[in-house]
Amino acid sequence: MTTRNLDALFHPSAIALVGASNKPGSIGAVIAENLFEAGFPGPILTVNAKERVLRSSLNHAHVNDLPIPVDLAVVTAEPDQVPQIIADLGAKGCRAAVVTASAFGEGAKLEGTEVLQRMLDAAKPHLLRILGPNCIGFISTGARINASVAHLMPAKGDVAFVTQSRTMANAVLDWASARGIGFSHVISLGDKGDIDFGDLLDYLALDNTTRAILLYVESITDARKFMSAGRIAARTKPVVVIKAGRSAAGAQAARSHTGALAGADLVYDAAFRRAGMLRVPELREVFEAITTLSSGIRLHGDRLAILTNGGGAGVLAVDALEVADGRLGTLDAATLSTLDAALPANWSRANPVNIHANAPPKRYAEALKALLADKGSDGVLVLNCPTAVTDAKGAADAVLEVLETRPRAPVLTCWLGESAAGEVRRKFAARRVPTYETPDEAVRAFGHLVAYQRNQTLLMETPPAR
Amino acid sequence: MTTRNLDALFHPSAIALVGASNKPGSIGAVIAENLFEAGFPGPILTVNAKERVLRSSLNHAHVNDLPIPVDLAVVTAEPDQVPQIIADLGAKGCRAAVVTASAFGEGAKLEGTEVLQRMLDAAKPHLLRILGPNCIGFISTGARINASVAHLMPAKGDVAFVTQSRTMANAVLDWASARGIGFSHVISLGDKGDIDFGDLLDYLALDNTTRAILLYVESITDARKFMSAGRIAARTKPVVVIKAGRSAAGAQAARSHTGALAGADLVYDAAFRRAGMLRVPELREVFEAITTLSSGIRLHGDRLAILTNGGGAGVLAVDALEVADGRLGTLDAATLSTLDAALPANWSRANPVNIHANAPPKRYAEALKALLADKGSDGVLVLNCPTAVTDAKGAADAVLEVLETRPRAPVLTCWLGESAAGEVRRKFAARRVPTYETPDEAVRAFGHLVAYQRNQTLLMETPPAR
Amino acid sequence: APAPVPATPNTPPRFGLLAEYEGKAWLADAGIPIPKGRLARTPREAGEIAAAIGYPVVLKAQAAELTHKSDVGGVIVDVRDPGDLQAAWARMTRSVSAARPDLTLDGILVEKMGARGVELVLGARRDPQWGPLVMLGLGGVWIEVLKDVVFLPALCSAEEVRTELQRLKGAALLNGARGAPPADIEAVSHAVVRLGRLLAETPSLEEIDINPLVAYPPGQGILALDAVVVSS
Amino acid sequence: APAPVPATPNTPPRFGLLAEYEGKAWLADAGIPIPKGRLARTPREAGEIAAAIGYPVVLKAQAAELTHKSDVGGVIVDVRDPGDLQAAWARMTRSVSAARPDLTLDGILVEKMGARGVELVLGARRDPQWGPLVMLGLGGVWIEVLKDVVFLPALCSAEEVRTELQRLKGAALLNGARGAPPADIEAVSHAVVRLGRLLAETPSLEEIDINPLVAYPPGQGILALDAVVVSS
Ligand SMILES: CC(C)(COP(=O)(O)OP(=O)(O)OC[C@H]1O[C@@H](n2cnc3c(N)ncnc32)[C@H](O)[C@@H]1OP(=O)(O)O)[C@@H](O)C(=O)NCCC(=O)NCCS
Ligand SMILES: CC(C)(COP(=O)(O)OP(=O)(O)OC[C@H]1O[C@@H](n2cnc3c(N)ncnc32)[C@H](O)[C@@H]1OP(=O)(O)O)[C@@H](O)C(=O)NCCC(=O)NCCS
Ligand SMILES: [Ca+2]
Ligand SMILES: [Ca+2]
Repeated sequence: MTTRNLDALFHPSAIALVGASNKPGSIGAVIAENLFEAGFPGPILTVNAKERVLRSSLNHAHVNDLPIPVDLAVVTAEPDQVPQIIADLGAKGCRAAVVTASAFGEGAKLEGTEVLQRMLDAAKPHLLRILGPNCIGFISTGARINASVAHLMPAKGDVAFVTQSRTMANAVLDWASARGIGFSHVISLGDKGDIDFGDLLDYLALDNTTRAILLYVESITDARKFMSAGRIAARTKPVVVIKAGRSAAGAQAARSHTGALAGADLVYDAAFRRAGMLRVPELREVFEAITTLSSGIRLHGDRLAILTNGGGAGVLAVDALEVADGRLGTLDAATLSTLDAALPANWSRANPVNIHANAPPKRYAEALKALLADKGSDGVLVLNCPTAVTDAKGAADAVLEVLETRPRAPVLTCWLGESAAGEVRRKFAARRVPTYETPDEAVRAFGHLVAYQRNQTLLMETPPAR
Repeated sequence: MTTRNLDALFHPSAIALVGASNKPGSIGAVIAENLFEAGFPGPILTVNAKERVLRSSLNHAHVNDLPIPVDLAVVTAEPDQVPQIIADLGAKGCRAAVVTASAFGEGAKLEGTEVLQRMLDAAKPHLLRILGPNCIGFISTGARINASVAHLMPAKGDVAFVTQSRTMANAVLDWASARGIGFSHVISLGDKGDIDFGDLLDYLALDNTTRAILLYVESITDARKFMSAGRIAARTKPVVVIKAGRSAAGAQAARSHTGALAGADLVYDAAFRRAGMLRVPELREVFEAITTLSSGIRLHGDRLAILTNGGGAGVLAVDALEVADGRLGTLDAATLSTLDAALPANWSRANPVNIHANAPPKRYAEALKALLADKGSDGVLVLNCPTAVTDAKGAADAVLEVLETRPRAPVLTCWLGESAAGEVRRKFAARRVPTYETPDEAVRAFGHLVAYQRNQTLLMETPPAR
Repeated sequence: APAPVPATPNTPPRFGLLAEYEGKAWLADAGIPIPKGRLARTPREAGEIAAAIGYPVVLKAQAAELTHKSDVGGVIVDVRDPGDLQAAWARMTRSVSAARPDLTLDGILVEKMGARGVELVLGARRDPQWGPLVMLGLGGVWIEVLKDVVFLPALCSAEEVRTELQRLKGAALLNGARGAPPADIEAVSHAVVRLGRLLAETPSLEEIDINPLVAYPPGQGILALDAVVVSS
Repeated sequence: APAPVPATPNTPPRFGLLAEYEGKAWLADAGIPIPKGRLARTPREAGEIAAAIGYPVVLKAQAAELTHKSDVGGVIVDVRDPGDLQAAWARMTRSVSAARPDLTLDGILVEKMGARGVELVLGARRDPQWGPLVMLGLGGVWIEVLKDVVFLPALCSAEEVRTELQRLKGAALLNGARGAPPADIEAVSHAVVRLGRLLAETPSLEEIDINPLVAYPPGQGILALDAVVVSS
């Protein structure tokens, strides 16, 4: 059914919470709080047979009692009650429902069960779309919707995060929140009974509040739809995917190599690549990818200039570049003479550009400007090591000032350490300047940007594959 | 000269700072502050021709004026003045000198220079050992010595960190400090004119305040000494090494494959491995290694039990275990029945053990105790994902309570997220419980412990190699 | 450009696992080159077949249940003349019946011995998630130890195959390394396309595994030296 | 246990780069097996040598400055009889002088053609940091594309070599993969030990590169098919 009625999910006019509760710590209470606190501008109606008042609003005993049409519902109820609720909601004009687990703790998966089929059957006549069941909810920051049991409301951003794992959803939100990184939407698929990766890729490809998509995948059910939607999405914006459960294929007795290997991770690998997605192998790189994607940077080449206040960090970055996509840029004559004027006589006169530990903030600014103008490079990595005489915050402010007038300039940053660096990272994140904790991670991010740009160029040149 | 007179560095009775200064921001002032603030119980005498009083102590104009024998000196002066200072110090009974750079910013390397040779010549008749020149100093937490320009004094710990990179020294200290991880010694080699990796490995192998050694290497000068000392050290305690400058070998025109490849990183790889050291490829893993090494855990096998409150994190850990040293343990009958009693009916009944998002702290404790007693595993990884109903701190406290009576139990932890998890990590670090930010990193650490134990077993069985 | 793909042959001769000679014949109909050869049921037939196709030949024991012929002495290569052939036949029948007394052979496949070339593995199967796929890799230790393979959807184009196979770690072997000539990548790519199409268009076909597929220098094509074909 | 290591031979015959036949002779003295062969300065000499060692033979152009013989037509394998030999000689001299008019050959090495085996690369050199080292790897694409090599100190033991070579990505080729026999790992290990000792004990020796070193099945030893020896 792809994107049919998904607008009811992303742009509802009113929301109903079925199974709202006053009981502290219950799912119904957590979702109620999230919904109301997020600031949704339309009416939020609560339904619960046992309550009269919920959060100072008049509660309704039954879906049938809802006084106005409600296009989006959040349902938290025992699985076997959900089909009827869906039917009642459909009759009330509801076109999308987020079906969460009924209680915390991991209930049995509903994939392939009879009760799930009944939910879908109840929804079908109304073309009602179901997100879940067993999901942790749906968050859309622009629309101010937090229909979830997440423990945090993310900041507004332009990365969409679609996840098949509930627990990892929380971990990612938590991490991003601490760094001030936001999302456009956070969508938990749960057991993927109806809305799946393919549907959302279709929708998000055209969603102009989303500039990049991150997928957390455990399984793909409708591979054809996934590939088709994924390919289209990946042509318009970066799609990054982490696939969990490499080993889940299991020890399958096979008559041949093809049998043994085909169920394996390599096939997912090939599929993601064909779709033009970037696959990352571990959670750390998910964090890096979110950082990179939030910046909206697009490169036009693969040459990196490195600016550092310490030789050691520069060496690590050059090492990392050897194995990443991308290469070291060469400084052109104009840059060399500008830097000769701006830096003390003993500077490296080569890339990496070492401005030394005691460089005042101004020197960062001058060097960065020169490197951004240099025709021998397509991007700049700025490294900062903490020392007794380094003004880490001042240096960061100088960099930010240069970038003030250069939105989305191809600059990545890595402020090593934690004491001053922690605050600096938050500042960079708030201004959408990509920042990383180690030189390797920053260089890897540069490599991802290079690969993305290369891939996009290829896609433009070749006719669409099947 | 190996360990001759190194006791003057690690256990001096008095320290002289030559080139001390009142000028704020100068190296002489920073070192003076560090020395005095660290709490060294013996006398600290300052030498500076231009000052009368330094930090409320009577200053001396010249080394020759020092009223008592001083076995350790810290020297910060222009390179061409250092040889004479060394000679004067030697005449005064000094047996070790830490020779820092004379100013911040990176002065020229002194390796192979004439002035360096003069320093060594001045030192030789007195068998005076030189750390540096151009180093950032020497820190020994047990002896309360901070003879460095580091911007932080690390906590007391039992990992010794020997570094050839000055800027990375600061980055590591900063990172460790934020996590409450300490060191026994932090030793900056600078240009390695005298004291080198081999000498320190010799010394640290027998230093009972050091339980693990971390090396940050850019080059090895005396390979034979390094291998010989390294091999001995690695037999007594874990030695982890990061080698920067993989690409520094350069494009060497070679007549044959042997020529082209032998200068390369692979040879370092082979050497480190022969010496029984663990080589890590990037800074992130240096951080992981410090964490792991600080715990003092030793394994007796390679089977891992995973305890998690969320399925997704468990899957990531199992994926990571596929490519790490080590394998998944199987739960024995006793454990299964203990967990059947302690956990809700729908638990996984297999490894990973999923106790679900809403598990109260008590359940962590019971499950952890059961897994520690399980004969089918040699170590336990405890994962925690943040959710609206997870008491992350309570769970951590429960784990710590179990470990209270089990010092150095083979338990690794990974609390995902940042909001509560940040504080939890600091708590774990303070209690020497190894803790990591992602499941992959925790599993990789387990793999390192497995590899170390395996290597030690092999070393015990085979006669010493050359 | 290679000859057009032959019209899809009939569904495979029978259900289950086909014996090598059956599977090969069927693949040959589908446009996958195989060595000249025929099933011999008696030593004399074997001699006649060998005389017709030319020595040296290879003998291979044939039975659907016999998937690992080499392990039971069921493969003898480089049979050079009629006397050798009779001796080899006797050796093989004795060896196979000693190792597998339960087994009745359909016969012994007498096949022209192929020259050496680059050994590949080519397979096709239906993945429950991804649908019909083809798999291509370098043979021997490359696939067995290094797992050096690439996957494509069964309905891929020759161009896509050519691009993807360059991603093999051992791609240098296909491109001609160190004086050795390159392999006939054109022919390999078309074989991949044909096999994929065959799987996609034959619903009763479950899985095909060609190991080894030998590739010769450009213009000299490829040969499927073995085939495992599974129908449901 | 193999024969004891011969006493260290004299220092290499001369400084600089040795021609292949000189380097090989010297290595043979040091206990590294080489194919039977001798330098021929005339076509007639070549015929005599070939008759003595037995066909088929391999011809290889010899000059210290000629490091890439194959690139100039300076290697002709599988020379089967005297007529073939004369024709091959003529071809080679023409080809080499066309490609390298500057060069005067010492002669042409006439060598017994070795059987196929597992191709390795064995080298020894002095690393400025690590001192004398030996390097061992699988030949061809393994070393060239995958950089699949291991390093050991020149004064290593056969046991250490055996352990270390199992770390090669392509170790399966040495252990016998898929019906192929294993390689004579004993002989390989002892060759590594000998080469390392040779480098360590000959201060004027700078570098040795044996590519390929062919290993045969257990008990059948190894052969150094080429050698580059550099002295200072
Ligand atoms: C070695 C093994 C693959 C042989 O397979 P098989 O199906 O019994 O025999 P094949 O038909 O493939 O042929 C055996 C040999 O004869 C060769 N051969 C077959 N027909 C030939 C012909 N017409 N001309 C020349 N050579 C021919 C094959 O190339 C193969 O040679 P190789 O072993 O050097 O590669 C099998 O015994 C085995 O599987 N061994 C263990 C390795 C393993 O587990 N592999 C995983 C398989 S899923
Ligand atoms: C291909 C190349 C290595 C040939 O080297 P060479 O020194 O000229 O020639 P060799 O003495 O090694 O012998 C050439 C061939 O004859 C074979 N040969 C030599 N003596 C033999 C003998 N007695 N019996 C059987 N075969 C023999 C070798 O095995 C080799 O065969 P191969 O190419 O199939 O492996 C060389 O031309 C080259 O370097 N090409 C580019 C590849 C490259 O750059 N490699 C890096 C080198 S540092
Ligand atoms: Ca086969
Ligand atoms: Ca050669």
